[in-house]
Amino acid sequence: MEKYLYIALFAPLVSSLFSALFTATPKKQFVGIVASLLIFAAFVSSSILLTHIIGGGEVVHVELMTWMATGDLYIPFGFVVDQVSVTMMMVVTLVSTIVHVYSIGYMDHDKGFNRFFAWLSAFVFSMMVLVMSDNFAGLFIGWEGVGLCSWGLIGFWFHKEIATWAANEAFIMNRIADLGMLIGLFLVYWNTGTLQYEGAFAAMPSLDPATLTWIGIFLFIGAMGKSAQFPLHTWLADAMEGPTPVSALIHAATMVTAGVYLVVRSNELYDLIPHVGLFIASLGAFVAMFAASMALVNRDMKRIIAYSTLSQLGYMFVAAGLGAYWVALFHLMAHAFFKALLFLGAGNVMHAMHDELDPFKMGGLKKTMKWTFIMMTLASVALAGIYPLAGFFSKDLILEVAFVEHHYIIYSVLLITAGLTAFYSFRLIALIFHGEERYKLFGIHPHEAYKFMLVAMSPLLLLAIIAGSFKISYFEMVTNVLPELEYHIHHPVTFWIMVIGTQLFVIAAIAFAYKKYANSSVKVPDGTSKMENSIAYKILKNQYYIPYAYEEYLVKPYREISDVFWKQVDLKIVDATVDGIAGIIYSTGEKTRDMQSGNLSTMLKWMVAGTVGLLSLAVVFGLAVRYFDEILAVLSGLGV
Amino acid sequence: MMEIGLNHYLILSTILFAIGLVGIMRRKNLLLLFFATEILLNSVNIAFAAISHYYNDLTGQMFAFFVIAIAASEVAVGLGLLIVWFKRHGNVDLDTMSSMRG
Amino acid sequence: MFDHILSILIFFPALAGVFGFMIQKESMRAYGISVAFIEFILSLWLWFAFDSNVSGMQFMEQMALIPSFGISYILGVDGISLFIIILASFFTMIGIASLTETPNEKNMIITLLFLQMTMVGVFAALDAIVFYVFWELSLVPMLYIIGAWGGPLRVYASVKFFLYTFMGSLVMLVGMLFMAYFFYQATGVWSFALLDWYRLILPESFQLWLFAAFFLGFAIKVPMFPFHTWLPYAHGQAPTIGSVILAAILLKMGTYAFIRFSLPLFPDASVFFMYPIAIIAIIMIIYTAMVAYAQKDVKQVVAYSSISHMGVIVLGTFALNVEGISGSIFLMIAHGVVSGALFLLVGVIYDRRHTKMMDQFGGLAHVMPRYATIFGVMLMASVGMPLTINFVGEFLSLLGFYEQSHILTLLAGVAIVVGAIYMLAAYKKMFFGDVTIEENKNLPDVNKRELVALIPLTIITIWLGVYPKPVLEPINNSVEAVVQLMHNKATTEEAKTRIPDLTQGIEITRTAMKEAH
Amino acid sequence: MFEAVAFYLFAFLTISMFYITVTTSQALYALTALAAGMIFISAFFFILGADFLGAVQIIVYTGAVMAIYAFGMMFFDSTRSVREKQGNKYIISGLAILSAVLVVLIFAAPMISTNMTAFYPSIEGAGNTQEVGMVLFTKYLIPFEVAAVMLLVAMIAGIVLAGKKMDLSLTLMNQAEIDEIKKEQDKKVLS
Repeated sequence: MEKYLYIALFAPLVSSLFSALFTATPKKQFVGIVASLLIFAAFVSSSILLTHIIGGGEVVHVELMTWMATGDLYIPFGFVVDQVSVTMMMVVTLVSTIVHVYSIGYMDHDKGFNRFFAWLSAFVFSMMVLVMSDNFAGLFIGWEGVGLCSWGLIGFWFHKEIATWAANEAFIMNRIADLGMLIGLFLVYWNTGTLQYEGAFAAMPSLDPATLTWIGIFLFIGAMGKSAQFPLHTWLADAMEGPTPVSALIHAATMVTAGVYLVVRSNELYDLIPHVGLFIASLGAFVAMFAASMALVNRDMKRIIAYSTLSQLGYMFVAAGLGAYWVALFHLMAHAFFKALLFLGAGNVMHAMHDELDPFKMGGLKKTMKWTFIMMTLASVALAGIYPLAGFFSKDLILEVAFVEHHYIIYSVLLITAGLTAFYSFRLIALIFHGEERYKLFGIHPHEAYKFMLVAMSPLLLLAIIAGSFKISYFEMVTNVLPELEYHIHHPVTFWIMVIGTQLFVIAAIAFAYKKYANSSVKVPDGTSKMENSIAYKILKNQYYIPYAYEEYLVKPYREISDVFWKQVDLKIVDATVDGIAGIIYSTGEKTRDMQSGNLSTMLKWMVAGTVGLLSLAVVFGLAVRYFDEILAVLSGLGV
Repeated sequence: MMEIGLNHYLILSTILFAIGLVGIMRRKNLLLLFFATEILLNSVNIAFAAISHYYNDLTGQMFAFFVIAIAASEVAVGLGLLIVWFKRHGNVDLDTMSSMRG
Repeated sequence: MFDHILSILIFFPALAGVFGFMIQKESMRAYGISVAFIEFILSLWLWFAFDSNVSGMQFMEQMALIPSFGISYILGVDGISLFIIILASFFTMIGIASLTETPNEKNMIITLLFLQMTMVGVFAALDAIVFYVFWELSLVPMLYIIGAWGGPLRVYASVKFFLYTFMGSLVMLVGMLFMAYFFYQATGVWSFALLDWYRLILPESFQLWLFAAFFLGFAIKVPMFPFHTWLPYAHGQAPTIGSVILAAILLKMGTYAFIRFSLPLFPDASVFFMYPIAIIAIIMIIYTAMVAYAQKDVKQVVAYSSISHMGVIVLGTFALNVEGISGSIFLMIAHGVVSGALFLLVGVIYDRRHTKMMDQFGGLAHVMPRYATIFGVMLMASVGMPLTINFVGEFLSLLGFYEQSHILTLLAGVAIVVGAIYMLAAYKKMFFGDVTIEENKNLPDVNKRELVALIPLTIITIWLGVYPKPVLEPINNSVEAVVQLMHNKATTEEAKTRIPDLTQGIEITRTAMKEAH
Repeated sequence: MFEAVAFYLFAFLTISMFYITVTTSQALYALTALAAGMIFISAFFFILGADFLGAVQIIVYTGAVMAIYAFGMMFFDSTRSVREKQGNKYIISGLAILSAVLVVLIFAAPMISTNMTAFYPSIEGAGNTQEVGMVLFTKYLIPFEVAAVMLLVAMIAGIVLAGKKMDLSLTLMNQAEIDEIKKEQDKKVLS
């Protein structure tokens, strides 16, 4: 089994290095194919490992070599495949394989074709390290690695100012969170003496709750950055500047769920500190609604999907925070499938529309892009949580969890959000695929994507439909390592009322969206309509003015303070002090140079002055010596 | 007041020495500077002689004697140099002698 | 022959430098490269022959110079100094190999060889006076390099560099003399030998004063805030090779000396001054990182980033435990490699465009993809990306200091954020966007000579990031000895608890730490 | 009584003469005042019973030194008034007085406080000149001889120095000739 572990882990690395060899050369089709094949190999290995684990096999645990060892610190490159990590491996390798294949078509005309695959595979490798590591340090390697690849891929079109800006923003914001994570690691190390999951979690129950709380908080800060939770969420929407496959892979399916993975992985820790868990759940519920509200009015196709991702991450954190780790993981998996599908569909639309992102400028695309239309609609249905698609099983479960745990506020927030989700998802679908063909005004001739891209997407479609049926077997597998909590609403009537009520609510939201946006009267908004001028609309449109506030109250002051530090403090105070001291010495020399002017009479005068000085010294010393005892007596009298 | 003691002589010597120093410091003409040095030497001579007298010791007088000898040779050599300088530069102004500029 | 390997390592380049005067101008480069190469091979041999299980000094050499004052010529290396010596010979080699067309190339190479002698001498010396002599001598070649081959402000920069560091080291010399005097008073024998001094336990009040005297000399060299202002000028004016060696090796003298002198000689004072120094280090980290962000000259960005990283090194050193000190030594090497590489990279673009202003670039990734890639790797190493060399050092340093103070480490950890900010901003300005300036459109990518220098550095950056063990292990052994020595010598109660006792295992210190909270 | 009157009188005279010497702007006045001051100083020597020294003072100073000065001044344009230095008077006089006081203090203080015994006490019954002769030719014989040699050397030096190019007189030459000579000398100096 270890062989498959190594293949799963290193095939992406090989793929990345292979593609990197050709970065400086023009586009080569085989680079994409080889990369896809290698990632596929990783996928196959992961599947074998999955069957192994499902079959009740041993947890695969290898230690490759020592990484750092000094003092009492010992960090190996250790990898573990257990029920949790194998889930993630499956998600990661499956989605990446599909995205790799898809990208061969999507990046067809791009100059940086080879470079794209190098970065993409490197990302897969980092993600694999992240999920497979058996210790926090290895997790951190992957954590930073995906951050780096995310930077490289968001800023992939580096000639675009906005893309590079978004890349830097994502990287720096993640770094802020990583600092929290790092501190969390330090706390773990100094309190438990190890960074291995096994040892650390075993030692945790004996620690005092305050320390555990701090560990929990700092680790969660790390998770907040990667999973773009409030207030570190702004980078995710901006990250949509990257190529769409990247958005599908990194900013929907895998990297952003790393935070959830971390919380799930540390379930033993968070079980000990339920108050932190409650905080996580509350924040998750807040973000779910907060992000959904911003998605309502947005006019950028990819950003809408990004906000929906953010919202779904909120759901996952609710589940994880409330202790339903397996539910969180299950939703993570289901979400990865339908959200990646949604993004890839959006990529097809973008290609067809020549990178136009405003859904109001599209409309009626279902005729030309039939398959994309079907896929995106089904993905949206899954996202909305309609029976029997994947979203229903995972999302409904989270609602149940909140209900069963008696967190009714969280429950109602999530319920409303579910309605909002359905609304904005189908608003998007309606705007893109139904109604008038508004794109004709802009002279665009849409076309369906390559066949093989659609074929590549089909597994996702399948999974988005059927993933819910894995629920029972998945539960059995993953509860080997995660707390075994089944959530049942005891009264069957309550249960059915809830399920059916939710379904009806969601369907109503979909119907409303269709009614409003699928008719032929939808026009490209020109900023004059009443709704567009309402305050609520403006707030939502400007994302609650949070990016503006960050720019205005954090970035600008930082820039200005930096400038002040350099120009005022460093040059005018610190350096000027040094130069001032040097200047004093220099000018003293300059002034006293007169003594040496060669003018004899001046020199004579100085000679006399010097004689006077020396003579007075002689007198003073003579007196001091003579009256030494008296002086001593006086001084001691003064208390010296 | 009426009894003249060693202190009187020493005070006189001090005053003369001071006058000599003033001369040294304010004179620009090298010749007049030489005059001032003569005053210094003489003021010291007075002190020597007075101490010699009041302590009944001839050493002071001996020193004064040698001081005079040295003064004489100094004048001889100094004036010689002065004349050479004057021949070359046309003046004996101290300010023009700035070849020792540091 | 290899009984005197250290003497050979020190004096071979100098001797070769003297003979260099007789070499024809045209063949000077080949001569310089071969000398530096032999030196590098010798230093590698040193590593090969080094027994990493021994924590003490190896390859010791001893010869009395002035017996009446106990001044002897004593050399030796341990895990702490070994790698810096190798790094010094390595950088001299690739420095000469990648030397671009310079006027008076011959003199430059001879100067570099002399500089190498002083660098190796500093790190191998085990006698305070010999150490001091090499320490001061190292200023002279650097003064020449900046003053003779530097930019328009070179005289100001070189004089500032020289006087500033010289002043600090004079105070250090006074401290050394006092130390020897105390030794004489305690034992009745004069000795400047470091290993003798290690045995001396000073009362705390003496320690404080002596620590302060040594500190000034070292702090200016590091350079620690607020003594850092000579560095941007020196870097700004120095030619590429000067900056590379200055950043890679010369700055390390200060932090190395902290570990070699300050910690084992004055353990109580080290504990006493730990917080003030940590605060200075944090100011260095954050403040200089912000200043770096404000720079318009890419070389200044790298220069200020050096100061920022040196802050982490100082912090790790004053963690006073094995993790922190090992981390800081490793970070010295890491920072040497990375900042050296960054300065070389800046030199590459400077050779092509004769400007270092970032607004003159933009979009370079289009025209110089290989250059952008290598720069990117080094950039990521500089911001402490895991699996690069810097991360190991930074992680260990911060980890070590976390045991001493949580809040301060949190503040110091801001390094990884602010470091990313200025580096990414600089990278964006230089490489991203469209090529807007006409001269940049046809810039040649890195050539073979530059690759000779950059490729090995890139390999080291990643190799030691993935597998730091061969370097970390010898460091660890020697550091353990130093920490144990400090613990044994500590007289105050606080120092005894702050500095871990390795013979009793980690558990006891940990409980003691918990009680302290 | 007589001693006191004589002391104060000559003290006043000496001080005023020397004061004129250092303040006057006419070189001739200064020379004359200096010569007078020298003679008045010899009066102190007589009062103190150092007859020989007084005689030497008059002969050497007023006779020889002043004469040399007078001859020396012939070379210079002594009728011209001397330009004074523009210095701070208070600093100059303050410094002068201070240093004089200090010198005297340092040398006189031990003498006044401790009882000194004479190395060469005056010999009873012998006149001053004899006494001087006795000491000078016994204890101070070698210094005396050295002084003699020094005087000889100084004399020769004075002659050699002053005697160079005696055939030229700058006062009688016109400016062009002087410039010519200067140029030649500059050449020599430079080479």
